[in-house]
Amino acid sequence: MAEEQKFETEEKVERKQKTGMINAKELEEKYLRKGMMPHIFCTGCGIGTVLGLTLRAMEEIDMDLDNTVFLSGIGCSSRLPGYIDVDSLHTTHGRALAFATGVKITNPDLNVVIFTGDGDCIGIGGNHFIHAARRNIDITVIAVNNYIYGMTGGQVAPTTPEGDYATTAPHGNVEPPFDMSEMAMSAGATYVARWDLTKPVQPMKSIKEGLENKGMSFIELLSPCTTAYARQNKVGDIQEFWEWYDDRTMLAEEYEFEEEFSPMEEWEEIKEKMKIGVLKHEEKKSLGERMQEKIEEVKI
Amino acid sequence: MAEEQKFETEEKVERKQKTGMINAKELEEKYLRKGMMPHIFCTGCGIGTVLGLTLRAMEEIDMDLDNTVFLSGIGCSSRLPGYIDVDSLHTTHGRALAFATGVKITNPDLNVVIFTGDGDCIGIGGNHFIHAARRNIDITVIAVNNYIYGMTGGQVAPTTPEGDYATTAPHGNVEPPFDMSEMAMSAGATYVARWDLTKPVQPMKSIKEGLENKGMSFIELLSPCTTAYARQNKVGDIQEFWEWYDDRTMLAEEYEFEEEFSPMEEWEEIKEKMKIGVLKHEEKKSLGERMQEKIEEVKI
Amino acid sequence: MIGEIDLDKAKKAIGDRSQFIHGDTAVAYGALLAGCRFFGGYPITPASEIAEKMAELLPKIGGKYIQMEDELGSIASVIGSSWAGAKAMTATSGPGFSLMQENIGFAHMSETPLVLANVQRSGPSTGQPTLGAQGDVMQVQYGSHGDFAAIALSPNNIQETLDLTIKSFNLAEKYRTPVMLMISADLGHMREMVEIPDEVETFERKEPKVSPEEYIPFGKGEYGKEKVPEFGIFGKGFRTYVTGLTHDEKGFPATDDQEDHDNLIRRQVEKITDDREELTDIERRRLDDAEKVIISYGITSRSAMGALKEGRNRGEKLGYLRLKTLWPFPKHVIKEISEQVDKIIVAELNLGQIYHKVAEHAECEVALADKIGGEVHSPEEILAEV
Amino acid sequence: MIGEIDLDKAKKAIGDRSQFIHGDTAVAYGALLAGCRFFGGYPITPASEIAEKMAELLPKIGGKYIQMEDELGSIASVIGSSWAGAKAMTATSGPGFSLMQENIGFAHMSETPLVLANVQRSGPSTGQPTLGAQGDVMQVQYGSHGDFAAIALSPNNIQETLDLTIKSFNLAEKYRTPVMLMISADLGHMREMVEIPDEVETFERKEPKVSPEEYIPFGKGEYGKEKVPEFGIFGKGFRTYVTGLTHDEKGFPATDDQEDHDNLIRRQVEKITDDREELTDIERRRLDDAEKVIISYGITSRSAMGALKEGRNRGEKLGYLRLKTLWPFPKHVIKEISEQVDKIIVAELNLGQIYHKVAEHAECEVALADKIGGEVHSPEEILAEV
Amino acid sequence: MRKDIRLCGKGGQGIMLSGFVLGKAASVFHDYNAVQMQSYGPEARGGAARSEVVISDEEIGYCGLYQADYMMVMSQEAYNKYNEDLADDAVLLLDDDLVTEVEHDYIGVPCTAIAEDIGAKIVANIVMLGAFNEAGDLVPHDSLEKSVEDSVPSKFKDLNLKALNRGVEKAKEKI
Amino acid sequence: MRKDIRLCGKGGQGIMLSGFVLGKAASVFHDYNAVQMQSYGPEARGGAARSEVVISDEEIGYCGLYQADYMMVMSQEAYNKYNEDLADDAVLLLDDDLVTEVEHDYIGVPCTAIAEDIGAKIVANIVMLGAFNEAGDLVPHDSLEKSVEDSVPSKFKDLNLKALNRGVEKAKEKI
Amino acid sequence: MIEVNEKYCKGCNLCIEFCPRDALEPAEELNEKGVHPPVEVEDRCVNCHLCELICPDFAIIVEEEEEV
Amino acid sequence: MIEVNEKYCKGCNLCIEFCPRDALEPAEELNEKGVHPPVEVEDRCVNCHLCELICPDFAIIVEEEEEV
Ligand SMILES: Cc1ncc(C[n+]2csc(CCOP(=O)(O)OP(=O)(O)O)c2C)c(N)n1
Ligand SMILES: Cc1ncc(C[n+]2csc(CCOP(=O)(O)OP(=O)(O)O)c2C)c(N)n1
Ligand code: SF4
Ligand code: SF4
Ligand code: SF4
Ligand code: SF4
Ligand code: SF4
Ligand code: SF4
Ligand SMILES: [Mg+2]
Ligand SMILES: [Mg+2]
Repeated sequence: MAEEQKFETEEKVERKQKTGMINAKELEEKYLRKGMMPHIFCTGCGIGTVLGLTLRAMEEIDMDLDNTVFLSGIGCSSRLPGYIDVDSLHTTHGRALAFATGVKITNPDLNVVIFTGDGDCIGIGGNHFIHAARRNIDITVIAVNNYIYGMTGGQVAPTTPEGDYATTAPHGNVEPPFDMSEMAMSAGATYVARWDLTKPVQPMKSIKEGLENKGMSFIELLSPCTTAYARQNKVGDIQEFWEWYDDRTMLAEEYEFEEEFSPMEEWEEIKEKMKIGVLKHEEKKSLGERMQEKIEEVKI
Repeated sequence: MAEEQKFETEEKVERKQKTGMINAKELEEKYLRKGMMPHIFCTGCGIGTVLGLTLRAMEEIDMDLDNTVFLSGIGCSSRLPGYIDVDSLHTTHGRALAFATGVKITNPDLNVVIFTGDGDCIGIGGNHFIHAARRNIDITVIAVNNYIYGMTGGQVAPTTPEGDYATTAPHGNVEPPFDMSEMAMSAGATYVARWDLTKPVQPMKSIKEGLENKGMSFIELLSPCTTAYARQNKVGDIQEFWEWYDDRTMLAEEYEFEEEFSPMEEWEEIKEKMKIGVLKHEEKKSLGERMQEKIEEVKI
Repeated sequence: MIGEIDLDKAKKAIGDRSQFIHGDTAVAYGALLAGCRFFGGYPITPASEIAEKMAELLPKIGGKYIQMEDELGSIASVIGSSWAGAKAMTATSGPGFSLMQENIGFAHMSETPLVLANVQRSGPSTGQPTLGAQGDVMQVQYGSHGDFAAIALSPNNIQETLDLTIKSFNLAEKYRTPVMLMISADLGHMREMVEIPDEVETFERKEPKVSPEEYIPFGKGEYGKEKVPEFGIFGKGFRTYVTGLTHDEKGFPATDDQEDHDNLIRRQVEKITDDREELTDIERRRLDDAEKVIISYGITSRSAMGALKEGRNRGEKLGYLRLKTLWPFPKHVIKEISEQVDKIIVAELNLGQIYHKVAEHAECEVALADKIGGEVHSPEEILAEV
Repeated sequence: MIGEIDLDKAKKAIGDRSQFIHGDTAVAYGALLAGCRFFGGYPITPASEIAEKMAELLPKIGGKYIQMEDELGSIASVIGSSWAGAKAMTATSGPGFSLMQENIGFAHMSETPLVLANVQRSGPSTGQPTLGAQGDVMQVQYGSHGDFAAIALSPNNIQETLDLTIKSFNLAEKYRTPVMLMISADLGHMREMVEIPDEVETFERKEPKVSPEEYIPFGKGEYGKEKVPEFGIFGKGFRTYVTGLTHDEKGFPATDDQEDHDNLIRRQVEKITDDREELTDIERRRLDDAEKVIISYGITSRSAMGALKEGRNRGEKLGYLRLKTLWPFPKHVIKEISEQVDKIIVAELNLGQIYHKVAEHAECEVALADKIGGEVHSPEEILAEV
Repeated sequence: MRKDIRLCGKGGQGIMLSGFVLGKAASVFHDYNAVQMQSYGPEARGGAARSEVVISDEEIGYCGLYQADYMMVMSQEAYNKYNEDLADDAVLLLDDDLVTEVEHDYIGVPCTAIAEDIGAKIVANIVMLGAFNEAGDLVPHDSLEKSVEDSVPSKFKDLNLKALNRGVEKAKEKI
Repeated sequence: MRKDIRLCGKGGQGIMLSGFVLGKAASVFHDYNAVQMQSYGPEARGGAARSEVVISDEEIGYCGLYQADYMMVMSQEAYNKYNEDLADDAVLLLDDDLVTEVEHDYIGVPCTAIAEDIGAKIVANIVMLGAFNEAGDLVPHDSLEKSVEDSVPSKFKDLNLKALNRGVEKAKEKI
Repeated sequence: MIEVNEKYCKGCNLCIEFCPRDALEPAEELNEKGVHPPVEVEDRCVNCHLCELICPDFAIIVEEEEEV
Repeated sequence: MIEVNEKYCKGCNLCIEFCPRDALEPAEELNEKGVHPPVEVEDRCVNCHLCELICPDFAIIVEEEEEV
């Protein structure tokens, strides 16, 4: 994916062909519920961008809206299903994946997509998250990682970097953070990708690949919380957020290169960065397939 | 650890010196509550062995019993703290690690040890488990993995191998299992070891190392459930259990060797085995240390 | 998903027409016959056998069984399944029931039909896992935060356990609401003969007959009961937004609006309490000339039957009244009976729960024959309070 | 862990003697003054500010704050902390309170002192997160499975919020039990001036004075209250076995024994209900000549004060009775007052909860002024039911 | 007519199965009503096991035992634990090889020995049940037979029927 | 004496702070009782913000507003949303640069302009508060001054006091 | 050609910062939300669509006509 | 010398199976639990303690005296 970092002319054209097919207004008309815009997200919040990218990915694979269910838990990011004009289940905090399991198993024909936040997904929802991944249930999870509890006003999240500030970490966070994508991979998800939004095309592509993957797909999107996180951590404007991502992330390929070749001291610093890119893509039977096989075997 | 697989004479002597120091009767007198033996575990159940090994490890490091708290959730294995004559908290199903967090943070001088089962630890308790590991809180978790829900009569566990039988998987389990030690490592535990009980000295040593580690130690012990698991999976006697472990486990070092050198087809089979051994041992500040530093920084 | 052929399949999976089975199995059979095709559970004594039976039989008839990672997840999966179109259920006992409370509230708020069988054990906390109790009957109505109206049924024999399980599914669909089937471990593990019914009357979910644009998922019902909206299951183009937030009739968040909230919650409560009389299922014995009446439910009513017989033998003018419907609480019946008798004795396996409801509505003296610790009342223990 | 010096530290951390603060802050201040040195929480509107204040101040005085992974974990950490020797608390709102129910039952069963502040929001389910309600007051007593006796307090202004927080800690220690402080979002986010008290009367945990062998952790108390056993905190050699299973006096499982269970649970309930009168805290106004009385609690009582004034102005012989103690329910007071007046009007921010308790014990007519949807009653709305 | 019946012994002896077979015989294969209750604690592994059956031609209200009118016992521990509320004139059957200290009148049936004799210790419970039913006149014999047939795997049918009938014979000898 | 006061504007204008300062002035720095309530929904981000203060020399019972006797408004949207229960003779102050469509009698204070004039738009709320207090005679001026001093970071003290007094002056001009 | 929906724009400036061609700049006037939405700088846009992709508020549309 | 606590032994035979020297065998008689606890086969034990370590029931003790 590294080649997509630069804006070469050919790519621009390609991108145009891909993304230009439907513009923001058409997107809104086709995919969003009437009368819900402008949305509730703060100025510059990445959640709106995540919504746009998701809809474009859906457009690319021509997803059947009448056969699609979006779910979420509670949080800013979890408000997203309310905007999309499909069946949607805005559940309780942390439990969306368990609800989704019931939806998908019951009707395997439904496309099931979950929006979740870092706290929702791996804070309170950690257990459902790892079990859904273990089962490799055929759903797509789009996790908006803003490193904070946004909706409730900026409390520390299990993803908040050590030393960062939050309303419940007013003297600086003393806990080491989770790497959500890493957890998804260990637990058994078959498609895992992480991107920050400074590269909008790649996440869109990953969402598309995730939707297409027959199994649990996990797409972690690092997204600026311009209110709760930024205010407390002196990230003044969007430029500073970009620097933030630059400082703390590295393309997976580069990372692995550095791991092998960089000198020890340099590596110690690099080590702490988060890998971005498509981190895992594997073929494996989904829970639904395994269940269906069993039913065929025992049915009367 | 591979060298300890054979019973060489010198080792026997060493072992005798280590383990012969206190015999089963003395163990009982020194460590167990009065009048609780014989314990409730079924004939041949490994949980009793786990108890013996734990007490011997405690003896080796001369643990202060008045300053030690054992905790557990619910399950056969979770009944263990009831036998040991120390302060103990037999909590609710899956929550022991969260209770332990409160105990340890409040009084960092206490040694805190948790007994848990596979279901208790990573079934219902998965979220507390990964978060305790992330925080690297200075506690020792001894997880008795018998691949089944023993206490409730043999329902499928998140560790039950695919295809195995359980009362709630009467047609064979369709879900892929968790590797608990793998999850502990990903989540951040600093000492992780897995053993089956056919090798009693190594787990004892790992428990000791776990108790000594200043951070989250996770020791997974594969333990035969001679009732609920064996009955349903046609494991007739203890010999068959040994074969079972032989089939499904491999020493970590061997595994890694095979990974590198065995031909593809062979590897595909080996791959599915569980690595046993000390899987991780790392130095990292514990939650308690980080909290204390912060307190020193801000206290008035 | 359910039809005549399907019922045949269920009967085939169940097997013999007359069986000597325990309450847990009867719940599973009842569920299959009612059309339940999804079970999401987590093992717990003494309810595990329901899950085990469902795990065995559901796949045989194409239904889905899943053991979730915990009870929070199992009730969640059931709600998800219900919206995806299945009649769905879970079963648990005290500790699991407590864990489910948040999502039970969500089921009320989202008006999701489902059945939850609570095979009660002796609490509080882990308590006495294998022993019976009736200690969760108030929790049904007050276990989750905020206001809602519960429906709960309580059978006292195994045939009735099967029958009331079917009824639970029917009420869940009719009222678009979670229904609780409350039995105690004693009944869950007690065996009696049941006859598997040949014909089963089921209530099928009312789906909207209007266009998605006109469909009101959380307001007035059009084709069924007025306060019960139709249920637009997922995948049929209704594009319903289901949320646990306060919402307007269309389902959209209205978290700042006093009126929307009031309308929503009152309708949800009233759709059930308006039908209190219709929902009330009561067994009466020897009330004609009774001066005192024993009120009981579930397994305890079997002891009350003993007490009735014994008391009458001794010349006491005793009557017997059994609540098959615990919630909505049949207050009108209590009021009425309390005007006829001098004294009511409430017998239950707890320290007094339904007793408080009876005391609230009775006009006569009310005594309590309570018992805890895992044993059912002997008839004598009830008579002691008469 | 607590003493004079420590109180000084707490006061220093708190700062100014007179402050214009909201209810959440008052809870945090009260806790620090009462000696609370552990807070295990999980954020939730409108209770998060309690956690935030504790996260800020606790480390400054050597206390411990931790944000757990969820509410199941936060109440668990608090119970663990209490056994490890700290006065400990958590704070939450409806959804979190529902999630905590299983472990609250464990706290009752293990007789663990702790304080839980529930800043109630408009439910059920996610409801209206930022708006106030009093919809969880029955859940306090019936939210967990099985039988237990709750203590719950409800202040109606900010100074009292601080004071009753201190009292909550004292009662928790005195009765070895969880104590619930029930406020609504309105009070949690409302500001008034409070005076930080100079001296604070605290109740210190009764530790056993006998040898570990003689110590009875779950039976008769020796030095304090008879039904409240001493508390042998961890690390002091008592080697207590604490379990949620039914246990004998020594703490050992007795899961098959009817008598042990009966003894245990009845003692646990009676240690609180025996002291009902002592625990009852009531505010009375203008009852001398009252013909009708408004009963209310918490924020609603502020509206009731308005109604009282207005009603009296209009010549109604109105009285006012406010429950600061919700549980154990002050039934004796209700009975007594109901014999003096013709009518009781219960005003609360729900569809009728404490109303049912009042109706159970009152001998006169009882009316309900209910309200839901996030706004407090206007005095007029209460007067409408008079 | 109401018969309050207790079957007890130790875990693993098939006490639950006996109760189940008896209850089924009465209700499914005859026109009595029957209730079977069983008790087990988390601690009951390998300890005393108990199953109680109430049979009646009327509706069965109270489903505990008023007192045990009929009791069959297969271990000493069970006898000691459960003889408390035995009726004075109760029909008490026990394996007198296993239960040796007894304070009540009883009919001894060496069911374990008989079972071993017919080749399978495991059917001792069925031997006992046959004798018990005969001695207590609990349900018609052929209902019991049908219930046994219906309750055991088909390949063990004959063995169990044999066991049942050996029990019946033994009882006839004794009474 | 009881004064029911509403302050409103849009999120970010410092409406909450104004309410806080006023309530504190009344209760901490003067001997009145004061209650401040604020409302915000999850949807309130950037929308209309409202803070209500009740001041009284007696005990304050009902802590909602009977009607708004005093109201200060800093945005048109807030005016539209919250003018409903305005008392007929209410003291209404508003920034007449921002609120242009008004149906009630009011006192216009161009607080934003004044704030910009003294160099910081952000203190517009304090300008307004000064004027409001003066016009409404809510609390003694020096209590308000103390409260402002106590509530803002010390380096902004002078700026805020200046703002407050400019507001007072403006009000004096107008009334 | 860049079309901006002023009603939606919250003024985050992401589009402006993101444009690889500096083809956008803040408008002089405030919109009704009180922010400065972007306006196009003539003859710089190459229709790469990045601004449209990144805009969190569905407020920007890149129209292709001119390219044809 | 091997000492067996017959009251505790549940007859799992782990000790017997585990002994690297085949120094244990099931007793002829049943204990009160109805199982055959292990008995020592003379002159084979090398005091490796494995049986003691593995016994789940604290029922076996290896006494060292004889070695001295
Ligand atoms: C059971 C429960 N606990 C707590 C809350 C309060 N709550 C709502 S959203 C949230 C955190 C959201 O954080 P995250 O998932 O990271 O989403 P974000 O708002 O950052 O997008 C919390 C704690 C709740 N609604 N329910
Ligand atoms: C909330 C709750 N749910 C379910 C149970 C029932 N339960 C008790 S133990 C157990 C499983 C135990 O399995 P595991 O942790 O593997 O322990 P084992 O018995 O196998 O040692 C379950 C489901 C419970 N006690 N509490
Ligand atoms: S609070 Fe943060 S995450 Fe939530 S909408 Fe605002 S910027 Fe986005
Ligand atoms: S059921 Fe299994 S795990 Fe439990 S004691 Fe018996 S053998 Fe051990
Ligand atoms: S990115 Fe969108 S919302 Fe942000 S300034 Fe540009 S047009 Fe406005
Ligand atoms: S389309 Fe590309 S070049 Fe044109 S304004 Fe947008 S970002 Fe700039
Ligand atoms: S000590 Fe070693 S050699 Fe001796 S009996 Fe035990 S296992 Fe065998
Ligand atoms: S290992 Fe222990 S319990 Fe098992 S047979 Fe040997 S002595 Fe007995
Ligand atoms: Mg977040
Ligand atoms: Mg297990």
